[in-house]
Order: sequence, then structure tokens, then C-alpha cells
Amino acid sequence: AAADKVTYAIPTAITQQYADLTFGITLGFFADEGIDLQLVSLSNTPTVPQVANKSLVFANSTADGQLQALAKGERIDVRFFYNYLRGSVYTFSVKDDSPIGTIADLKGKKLGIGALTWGNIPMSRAILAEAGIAWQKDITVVPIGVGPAAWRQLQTGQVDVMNYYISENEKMRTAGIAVRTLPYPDRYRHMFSSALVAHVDMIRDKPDLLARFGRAMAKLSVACKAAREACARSFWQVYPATRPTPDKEAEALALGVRLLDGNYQSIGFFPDGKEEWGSFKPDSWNIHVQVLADGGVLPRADLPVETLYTNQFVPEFNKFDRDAVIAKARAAEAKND
Amino acid sequence: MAVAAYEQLRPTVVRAAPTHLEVADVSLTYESRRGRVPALDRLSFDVAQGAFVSVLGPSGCGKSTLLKLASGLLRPMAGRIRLAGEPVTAPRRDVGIVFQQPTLLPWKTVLENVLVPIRAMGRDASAGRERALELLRLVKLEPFAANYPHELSGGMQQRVGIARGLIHDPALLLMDEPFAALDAMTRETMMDELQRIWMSTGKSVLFITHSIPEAVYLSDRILVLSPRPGRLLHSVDVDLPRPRTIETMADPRFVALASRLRQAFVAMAEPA
Amino acid sequence: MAVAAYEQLRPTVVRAAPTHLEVADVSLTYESRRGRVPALDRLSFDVAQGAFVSVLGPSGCGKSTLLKLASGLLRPMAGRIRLAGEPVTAPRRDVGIVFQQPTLLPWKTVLENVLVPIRAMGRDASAGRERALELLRLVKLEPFAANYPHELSGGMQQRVGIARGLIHDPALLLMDEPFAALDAMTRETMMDELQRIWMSTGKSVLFITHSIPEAVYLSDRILVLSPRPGRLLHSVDVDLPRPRTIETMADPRFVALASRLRQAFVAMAEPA
Amino acid sequence: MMEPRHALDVVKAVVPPLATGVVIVAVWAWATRPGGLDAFVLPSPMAVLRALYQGWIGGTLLPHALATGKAALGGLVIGALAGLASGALIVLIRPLEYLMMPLVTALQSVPKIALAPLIISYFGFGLESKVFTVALLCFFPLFVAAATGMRAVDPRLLDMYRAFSASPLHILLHARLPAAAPYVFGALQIAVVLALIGCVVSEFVASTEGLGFIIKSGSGELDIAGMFAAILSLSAMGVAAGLLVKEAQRRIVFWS
Amino acid sequence: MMEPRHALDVVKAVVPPLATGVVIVAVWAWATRPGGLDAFVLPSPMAVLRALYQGWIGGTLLPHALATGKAALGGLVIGALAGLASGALIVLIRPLEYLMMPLVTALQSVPKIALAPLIISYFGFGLESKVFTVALLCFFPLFVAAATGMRAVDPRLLDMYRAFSASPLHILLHARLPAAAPYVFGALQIAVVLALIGCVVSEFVASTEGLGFIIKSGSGELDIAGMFAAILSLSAMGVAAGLLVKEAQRRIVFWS
Ligand SMILES: Nc1ncnc2c1ncn2[C@@H]1O[C@H](COP(=O)(O)OP(=O)(O)OP(=O)(O)O)[C@@H](O)[C@H]1O
Ligand SMILES: Nc1ncnc2c1ncn2[C@@H]1O[C@H](COP(=O)(O)OP(=O)(O)OP(=O)(O)O)[C@@H](O)[C@H]1O
Ligand SMILES: [Mg+2]
Ligand SMILES: [Mg+2]
Repeated sequence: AAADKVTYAIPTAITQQYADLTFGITLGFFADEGIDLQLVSLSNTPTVPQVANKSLVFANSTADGQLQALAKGERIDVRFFYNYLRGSVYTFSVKDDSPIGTIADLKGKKLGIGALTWGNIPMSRAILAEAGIAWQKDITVVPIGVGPAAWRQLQTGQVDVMNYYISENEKMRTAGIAVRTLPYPDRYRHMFSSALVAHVDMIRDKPDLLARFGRAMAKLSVACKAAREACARSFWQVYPATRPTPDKEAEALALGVRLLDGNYQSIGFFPDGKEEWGSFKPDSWNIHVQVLADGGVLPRADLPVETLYTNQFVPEFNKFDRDAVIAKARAAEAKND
Repeated sequence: MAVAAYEQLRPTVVRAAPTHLEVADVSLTYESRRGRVPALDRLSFDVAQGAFVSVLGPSGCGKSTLLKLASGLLRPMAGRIRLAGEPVTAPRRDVGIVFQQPTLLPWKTVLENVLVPIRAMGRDASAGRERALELLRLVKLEPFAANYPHELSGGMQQRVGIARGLIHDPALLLMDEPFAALDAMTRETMMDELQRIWMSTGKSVLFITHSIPEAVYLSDRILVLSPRPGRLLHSVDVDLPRPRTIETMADPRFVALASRLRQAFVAMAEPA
Repeated sequence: MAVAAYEQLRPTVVRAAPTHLEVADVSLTYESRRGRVPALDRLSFDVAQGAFVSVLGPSGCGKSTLLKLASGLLRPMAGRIRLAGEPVTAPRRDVGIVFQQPTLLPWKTVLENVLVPIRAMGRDASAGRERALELLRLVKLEPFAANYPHELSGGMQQRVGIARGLIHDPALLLMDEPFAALDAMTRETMMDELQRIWMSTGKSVLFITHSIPEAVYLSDRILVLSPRPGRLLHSVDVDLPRPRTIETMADPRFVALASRLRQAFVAMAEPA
Repeated sequence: MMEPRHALDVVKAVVPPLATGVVIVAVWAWATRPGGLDAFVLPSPMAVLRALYQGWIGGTLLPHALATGKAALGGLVIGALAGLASGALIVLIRPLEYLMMPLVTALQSVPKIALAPLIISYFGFGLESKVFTVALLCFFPLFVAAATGMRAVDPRLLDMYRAFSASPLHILLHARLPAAAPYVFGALQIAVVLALIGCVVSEFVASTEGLGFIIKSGSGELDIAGMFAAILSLSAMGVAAGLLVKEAQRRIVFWS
Repeated sequence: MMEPRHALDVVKAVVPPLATGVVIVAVWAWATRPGGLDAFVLPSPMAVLRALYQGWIGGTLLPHALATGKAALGGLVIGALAGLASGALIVLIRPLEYLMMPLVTALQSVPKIALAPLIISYFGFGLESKVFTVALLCFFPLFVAAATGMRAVDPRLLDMYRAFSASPLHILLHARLPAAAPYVFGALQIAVVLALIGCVVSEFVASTEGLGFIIKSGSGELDIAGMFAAILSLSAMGVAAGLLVKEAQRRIVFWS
């Protein structure tokens, strides 16, 4: 049978951070499931409407948009069906030599965020509130964008702390800026950062495709966990133009591995020890809604969140030979050494 | 104004030929941000079929305006203009016009500039080419057929404009000081050529000039306009025999007519 | 060419006044994509201080080119041009020029157009205003001082150009067919005004025209150029008494000179 | 043309755009009918109208529109003047063209978003960054217009001025600049639009205010109607600025 | 002008930009000297050169440059033709101006990034979306140029054509279009730059290839040298396209 063409978008630039996806391609996991994957970067624009409009088959998304729509009584015909970044990827980071040690120390300080529009803001407000710090009262919050321009703000002391994702920390370290993350309250680590959505029609009409796609995702996660370097390298295989100059390759590989390490703290976040790829924990949804409600983003916390996601395919996702996948990944790793 | 001075200028005798161009009681006033400039004031005259009528008048009296009215480029604010009995509401294909300024297209060669009316009217340009080259020979510009207008002198540009006005063989020819930029000799050659073309084709011509001898040499009738706003002061018939030649200019009747017209001008310049 | 025909035209006698403009052995050839067009060929003549020299020549013979050379807008390819003894390498402030086309600035009023040289030279425009209005009165355009060029007739525009050429009171005046677009009467008034200005100010004038009577009426000397490329065919002194008036035109010497010049032109047109 | 406008003229100027507006809204309503485009891709006109009404009557949109407008105007003025001056310079000093043209084109071909980190490094996150980005964008059309328009002047006018010993600068100001005016106004039409876009895009990157901020946060929160309300406000500002330019042109370039 | 160019002309055209290039690289090297700007804000010229060399010799940049170039060219051609035609239309049918001008300005004032979701809905994630975005961007300058330039024609030439009974369409093609040519080429200069930027920006938003994709992933991965290599390649494409337009103008608008 002809392979199913699938357009799958992630809501940021495709970088080595997503090398696990390319690893899935190079190891043939998608092809094995009869899927012809077109990986699309969709930044600066929300992915969910495109799935709702069937321009995309699958996409990664945060939960916030849908929760807000739900609170307004609007229905979007998409469901989360595969939990990808299972835990929070956000951190509070300070310079290594900063006197700040805990979140409670942030009182009276200056906080740099990417933009006021970022999805992590409600959560950060809640975390700070828990520590008795009122947003924009006990702490000054300034948007400073992403990348080098933002880092300089921390470096030069214009902000005391940055509230970014793990990968940004790794990049800063690679750029020679020593940063340290503050201990993150446990409750919030359970909130997923990014999961896959599909149209309800797809779920109804093509459950098999969802199952196969999720299985490929699960396999690539296992593989990338097992062979970090090969995983990072696979990105250059799929996108040769991004391969650095030979003298920079080792450094770039190191960064790639660190970015993946960072991401996999979240992707591989199974606090109860059982690897169940793609599954959602109802609890984490409730915490999420509560945080947003406390932060004033949502008018109330009693939302029918269960209508937003489904765990129905989880057993299918996990039906594969874990050891064979690991062996395949290790073999790839061995080839590169 | 000393009206007595031109009593000897008789009014025009109505001709037998049918009227080709009829200008009846035409007035036009330009509106500009500086105010209103009346250019023509209740002007009336006819050009009979096949007649050669010249218009003389001081600078700024409305001669070019009259031409634009006759060609349909402007519409009169009062009065009416008819061509072969029909009201003129827009430019017509059987009219040829030579403008006071050459107005050539800088991006077309001399030949192509001459062909403009043919192409504009959607006629067959390949046949027109022959005729265009012939007309360029007539205006002594054949070697410059492939040149561009900015490579020509002022007089040469004007001659291209003359050739262009003739290319589509119009029944009525409107000419606005076509020979003004030409030297005496070229001008005389052109005058003779124009007379030849006119006599052999039976075109009607409305010819604006500021040269009295030129007007007398070429015309059946000469209209003299007053200073702005142009009103008809005199209409003078010229009944010198055709074809007229250099010798005609020495004819006492020619000289007398020219000097009478000159006096009419002098009188005009005097304060009323 | 029938050289014999103009044997009666004597070469110029050298004058006593110092030379103002010296044109020596000047040649110029235009290069265009269609090839080379020789416009002037080893042309030599002088304009003495305070002299009025006219240039006659067939259309396209290089008269305007000569003016551009004399004004420093063009540089000769061979020969040299001197003004008051100095080589002309760029336009000079003591030269005034009237172009063949009016070349007015459409975004400036008539008055401002006349003031252009004053402003261009950075002189005091408030004093210039008086003079500009006076000159506009001279060319009969005072009521149009505040109008824009497109609101003027062709002849009116040309007259603005004349006023502009005089505004900065230049010692040498270069005029390219300044009266070509004017009617007989206006032209005569202008001629008289020019003669008056010239006689009262001692300016030198190089005057291009295609009107033989105009040349004879105004000039101390008339240069006749050959068809393209322009060579000096004749240099004729005109020693009619000054000031010349309408009566001068009837003077037999005037008539004789005009007819000799005319014959020179006729001879030029005949095939060699 | 200078007479007081007739009622008919007003009708002529108002009715067609209104009619167009009605047609567009109709098509839009049709596209977003139940079963049509998803409301999260394109919300219905009613929803957007509601958001617009709330935003403007509630006064929440006004400060953002002002912030965007201020930065856009500032950048436009700076960029346009710099563009005009540079364009004039390469006309005045011909060899400079070989130097500047490729350089400017190269700089302009870089998407401003890619330059954002550099710009922010120098100008910070405030108004200055936005103004600089906008100025950079607006520079180019004015530069090209000045360079092209000032060369398109009738060569006979240049000869005339030269014959009267005008300095190149005098010619530039009195002949070349007026001759370039229609070009400059055309470029301004483009520049006002670029100014707004540039401003909004730099508000996307990192900001606390401006219509770009609203659009961005609207899209993040899936408040698509709010986002479109901001977009429409932006369009309205663009149209108003465009009409202002047209009117200025009509008054200043009266001779054409 | 039509003669074979002299060696001196070539020198004149080549040396100044080279010299400028050298100066820029020198300033750049100075700015990125040890202790100067951080390498992750602006990498050193050497690092970028190395990345450029690798990308082009290794052939990895070529397909991306081609992808961007293809979409930019396609969009440019479509947008420019549509702009020209629409501009001509409002010149031909005056009342249309009141209809189209505000509409077009409104549409143009919307940042294309904000329209991306809509565009993607209709055109998907492939070439078509990019081409459409580019066409949308390039439309405006050509539209304005056509409308302005076709009106800037000498009114005496229009009278002349009218006197010879030319149809409005004939006048449009034979008088207005040539008269608008300098405007159109000026607009093309701007449009080529906008085409490249538009293409790259739409590659930022959604893509799998193109220089925009490389710039974006380079910035995400801290391969800033690689990102600048892509940016420089983009600039070079812009300069080359700009020179092509200039040369075409020199040949086509020979009379001015
Ligand atoms: N820019 C140019 N390029 C090429 N040839 C030119 C150029 N300007 C003038 N010529 C040629 O030079 C010759 C002389 O031109 P010029 O304008 O000096 O003539 P002229 O004597 O003033 O004629 P006219 O009495 O018709 O004004 C003409 O044959 C013309 O074709
Ligand atoms: N577009 C215009 N706007 C305002 N006034 C105008 C316009 N065109 C012409 N005029 C005025 O109308 C009058 C007549 O102009 P017209 O061009 O018909 O004169 P003319 O007889 O052809 O003069 P000339 O012999 O100098 O060419 C002039 O006084 C002029 O100022
Ligand atoms: Mg006239
Ligand atoms: Mg001449």
C-alpha cells in the first residue's frame, strides 16, 4: 500500500533540539509504519487552527490556547492524542555567581521573559505567587526576546533572572555564559509543555494512522534516549545545510546532545517509573487548569478538560519491541564512532 | 481701436462649396487657480470643402485653443463646432493635426513617430511605412528615419510633426505654426509642397501662422483675430491665381494685401 | 553648389573693437547609436565687444549646437572658444542665453521662472523682482507674472524665456530663434526693444534666427552657415544706420541685402 | 481643482470604497459561514466587529495603536529623510552610486527579523529598536525614488540651469527635487505601509505594547477575533496614512 | 553608450564596491575582535567565510538558495505583473481608483506574517504559499509605480494621441507604459528586495527548506556563522538581482 502522506508541524524552528524526530526518519520508524512524513516548522503562528482547518495532519501544541477557548465556550475540533514534552521545560535561570538561590529570593528583582505573550507566563505567575511574590509588584518583568540579545541582558545584569526553557540555558552555556537554574516546584513539573493534536475527524476516520504515527514517535523517543549522539547527528543527515564546519562539529555535537538531554528531561518524564509513551495524566490537566485559573487567565477551574484529549491510542503506541529499537539506535551510534 | 484703418478689408464672400468645418459663436474660457482667462470670444467662421484658411493673430490670442477646439480635444463652453455637418464631440480620424510644439515620442524613432496615427487608428503599418518614408523625403529627413527625436534639431523635430500630420491622408488638416521653426529656404520649400499636396488632394486646411507673407501665399482666406480673448476682426479673401510661386510674392496684389494685413496688426497694437 | 552666385557677398572687414567671443576652427560631431552626425565643421568667427552678430543657416545645420558651445554647455571636439580672452570651459555668469525651446520650470510661476538666473547665481532676488517685473512688462506678460507656464500659449512661454535671458544683465547675450514663435507685430516690438536694450547697454549679442529680414534689421554682421555640417559660407557686414526702424525695411540697401541673402539660401538648396 | 469640492465629489470618493467594503465583508461572511473556514483560521465578521468595538470603545486598543503609530511615524520620518538624502547624494556624486547601491541592496535584502538580535543589542527593547527597524525599511523606497526621480528630470532644464551657472546643489533643490516629487510620493505610499508592517514585526519579537503585541498575543491565546481586530485597526491606519500622502501629493505636486 | 565598454568602465564598476566590501569587512573584523561583540551576536568574518565556503563548496546551501530563488522569482513575476495590470487598470478607469487604492493599501498594511495562517490554509506548506506571499508583497510597489508613472506622462503626448483617435488602451501601451518605465524599474528594485525578504519570512513561518529555514535553524542552534552565511548568500542574491534590474533598465529605457 502507498504510504500515508503526513504533514506534521512543530511550532518553532526545526533545530537540533528536535533531532529525535530526524532520528525517527533516518532509522526508518516512520517508513516502517507506512508514513511519508513531511516535517514542517511553523513558527510565529499557532498550529492548532491549521489542524482544525485540516491544512496540517498533526501538530505540536501547548494546552493554553485550547483551555482558553474552552473557557469561552468555543469548541475547536482537535484533540490532543500524544503527549510529547511530558513535563514542563521551563526554568528560572540566574548567572552562576548570582546570590539568588531560590525562587523566594526573587523578590524585588528583575525578571526577563521571552515575551508577554509566551504560554509559560501564567505558570510563572502562579509559581511566584506561591513564593509570595506578586507579578509586576514584587518583581519587575521585562520582555527581552530570545537568543543572544536576550542573553546579554542577563550577562550585563540588566535582568537578574530569566524565565526560559531548558534549551535556552544549554545554548547560553555553549556561548560561554555560565547559568544555573533555580529549583522548580515539583507540582509544576507535571504540566506537559507540548503534545500532538489531531482533528476529531481523523480520530474517528483514521484511528489506525494515529496509532501508527504515535508508535513511530514512541520508538524514536526510545531510540534517542538510547543513543544521544547518533540522534543529534541524524539532524545533519536530514538537513545537511545545517551541518557545522568540521572544526565546529564537535562543539556543535556537544550542544546538540545537551539540548536533547534537556528536552528528554521532559520527554522522558515518567515520575512513577512506568514508560508509557504518549499518555496524558488527568492530574496534570487539573493542575494546569488550576494554575491558569489562579493566575487569572481562566475565569474558572472547573472545565471539562477531558474533552480536550484522548488516551485511547496509548496501548497501540507502546506496542513495539523496545530492545530492537535500542539495538538499532546503538548500531547507528557505533557506525559514527 | 482705430476701426477706420481697415475699412478696405472686405468681408468674406460666401463660397459655393459645402462647408467642411463650421465654427459658430464659439467661446472658451480657461479656469486656472489664478482666475479665469477668456481665450476665445464668440468666434464664428466656416472652412469650405477644399478651402485653405489661415488664422493670424497676436501671440496668446487663442489660435492654438481654436485648433484644439476644431480637433475635438477641447469642447467649447458656448457655441458649436461641426465637421462635415456633424457636431465635433471627440477627435475624428479624417482630421490631421500638426501641433505648435513637435510633441514626439522620445522612445520611438523618427519613422515610428510619423507612423503614430496609422498605428493609433489600427491601420496597416506596413503600407504606411512607404508613405512615411515618402513624407520624410518631402520634409528632407529621410536619412534620419532611424534616429530618435532628441538627436534632431528643433526645426527637424517640427518637420517630423508635419509628416506625422499628413500620414493618414486626412480630409481636414489643422496646422499650428508648422513652419515657425524653419529657415527661410526650408520654409519656402515646405510651403510649396503644402500647396502642391493641397491642390492635388482637395484637402481642407486650417492653418495657423504668424507670418503674413506665408498666410497670403497659401490661403484662400485669412482670418485675423483680436488680442486675447480672440474675436474675429477681419476675414480677407485672397484671390491670387494658383499655383502661387516665388514670383507671386512680387505681385503687387500680394504686396498690397500683405501690407494691409500688417497695418491691421499695427492698429491692433495701438491702445484703443 | 553654385559658388559663383554669391560672389557679391564680401568677406568681413576686421573691426577695431576688442574681441568678445572668439570661435576658432571649431568642429563638433555628435555620436549616436545610429552613427556619427557632424554638426559643425571648422567654424571660425569673432564677435567684437558690443557687436550684434546674427547666424543664419538651414534647419539642422548646427546653429543651436554653436550656441551651446559658446555658452560652455558643450565642449568643442576641435578648435577653441574664448570669451573675453579666456577659454570657455563652463558656463559663465556674464552670459545670458535664450533657448530655442522655452524650457521653463513647470513648478514655478512666470515671475519665478524669470528670476531663475538670479537665484541660481545666488544674487539678491528681492532687487531682481523689480527688474523681472519690468522685463515682463517689456515682453507684455506682466499680468501673467503669477501664472504657471502651462497656462501660457507657446509664444508667451517663449517671451518668458527672453525675459529670463536678460534678467542678470549679461555682457554677452546668446539667443536661439527667440522670436520664432511670435506673430509679426509682437516680433517687431520685440526686435525694437532688443535693439534699444543692445544700443543702450553695449552688450554683445550672438543671435540665431531663420528670418532674413530680422537678421538684417538687427545685425552688425550676419554669418551664413552651410547645411549640416555647418561651415561658414558668408560673413556679411550690415552698415545700415542705427537705430533702425520700420522705415529702414523699406531702405533699398535693406531690400538688396535681404534679397542677396535669400539668393544665397536658394543657391545652397540647389544640388551641387 | 482648487474649488470647494462638490457634494458629488464626496459621494464619488466615499461610495465606491464603502461598496467595496460591503462586498468584502459579504465574501468574508460567506467564507466563514458554518461549514466554511474554521473560526480559528478566520473568524466571522461579526466576531471581529465585536472585538473591534470592545477594543476601541473599551479603550484597550487605543494605547497600542498609538504606540505603533508613534514608532511607525518616527521611523518613517527618519528613514525617508535618510533615503532622500542618500538618493540625492548618489545623484550629486555619481561615482558614489557604484559604492552605495550594492551596499544598500545587500543590507535591504536581509530580513529585518534576522537582524533583530543585532538591532536589539544596540538599541535595546524599547522604542529605539522599533524606530530603527522602521527607518531601515522605509529608507529603501525613498532612496530608490530619489535616485531615479532626480535623474528623470528633463535634460533641457538641467542645461538651462547649468547655462545660468547654477551649482549642482541648487539644481538638485530647484530642478531635480521637484522633478522627483511624483516618484517620492509614490515611494511614500509604499513606505507608510512598510513602516506599519516593520513596526508590527518588531513588536512581534519582544515588546510590551503595540498592535503587533496584540496580534501576537491574540494568536498565542487563540483569540483570533481579537487578533483580527488589531489587524483591521492596522489596516485602517495604513489606509488613513495612504490618503494623507495622496492629499499631500495633490497639493504639493500641483503642476502635474 | 552602446559601444563595447572600456576596461576603464569595468574598473570603475568593480573597484568601488570591492573597496566598500573591504572596508565593511574591516569594520566587521574590528567589531568582532576578541573583546568586541560576542560571537553569538555577530560572528567574525573568518567564521562566516568558512561557513560560506563550506555551504557553497559542499553544495549544501545551493538547494536552499535555489528553493528561495525560485519562489522569490515566481512570486516576483506574478506579483509584478498583477501590480502593473492593476495599476494600469485604475489609470484606464479612473473611478476604480477610489475602489482599489484603499483596499490595496489596507491589504498591504497587514503584516504578511499575520496572514500566514490564512495563506497556509489555502496554499499549504509548499512552494505555492511562498509564491503567493511574495506576489502579495511585490504587488504593491509595482501597482503604485504603474498608477503614478502612467499618470506622469507629458499631457501634450496624450493630446497628440487623442487627436489621432488612439484608443485609451493604445495610449496606455504606447505612451503611458513607456513613460512609466523609469517608475516601474524603480519599483522593481524595491520588489526584488521585497521578494527575497518575503520569501525568507514565509520560510521562517512554515517551511522545510530555503535560506529562511537555514537562517532560522542556524539561529536556533547557535550556528550563528552558518546563519550569517545564509544571510550573506541572500544579500548576494539581492545585489545580483538588483544589478540585473539596473542593466535591463539601461537597455530598455534608453531614451532617458
Ligand atoms: N544630441 C544629439 N545627438 C545626435 N545628433 C544631434 C544631437 N543634437 C543635434 N544633433 C544633430 O546635429 C545637427 C545640428 O543640430 P542643431 O540643433 O545644432 O541644428 P540647428 O541649426 O539649431 O537647427 P534648427 O534650425 O532646426 O534648430 C542636426 O543635424 C542634428 O540632427
Ligand atoms: N491650460 C491653460 N490654462 C489657463 N490658461 C490657458 C491655458 N492654455 C492657454 N491659456 C491661455 O489662453 C490664451 C490663449 O492661448 P493659446 O495657446 O490659444 O494662444 P495662441 O494664440 O496659440 O498663442 P501663440 O501664438 O503664442 O501660440 C492665452 O492667453 C493663455 O494664457
Ligand atoms: Mg499657439
Ligand atoms: Mg536649433
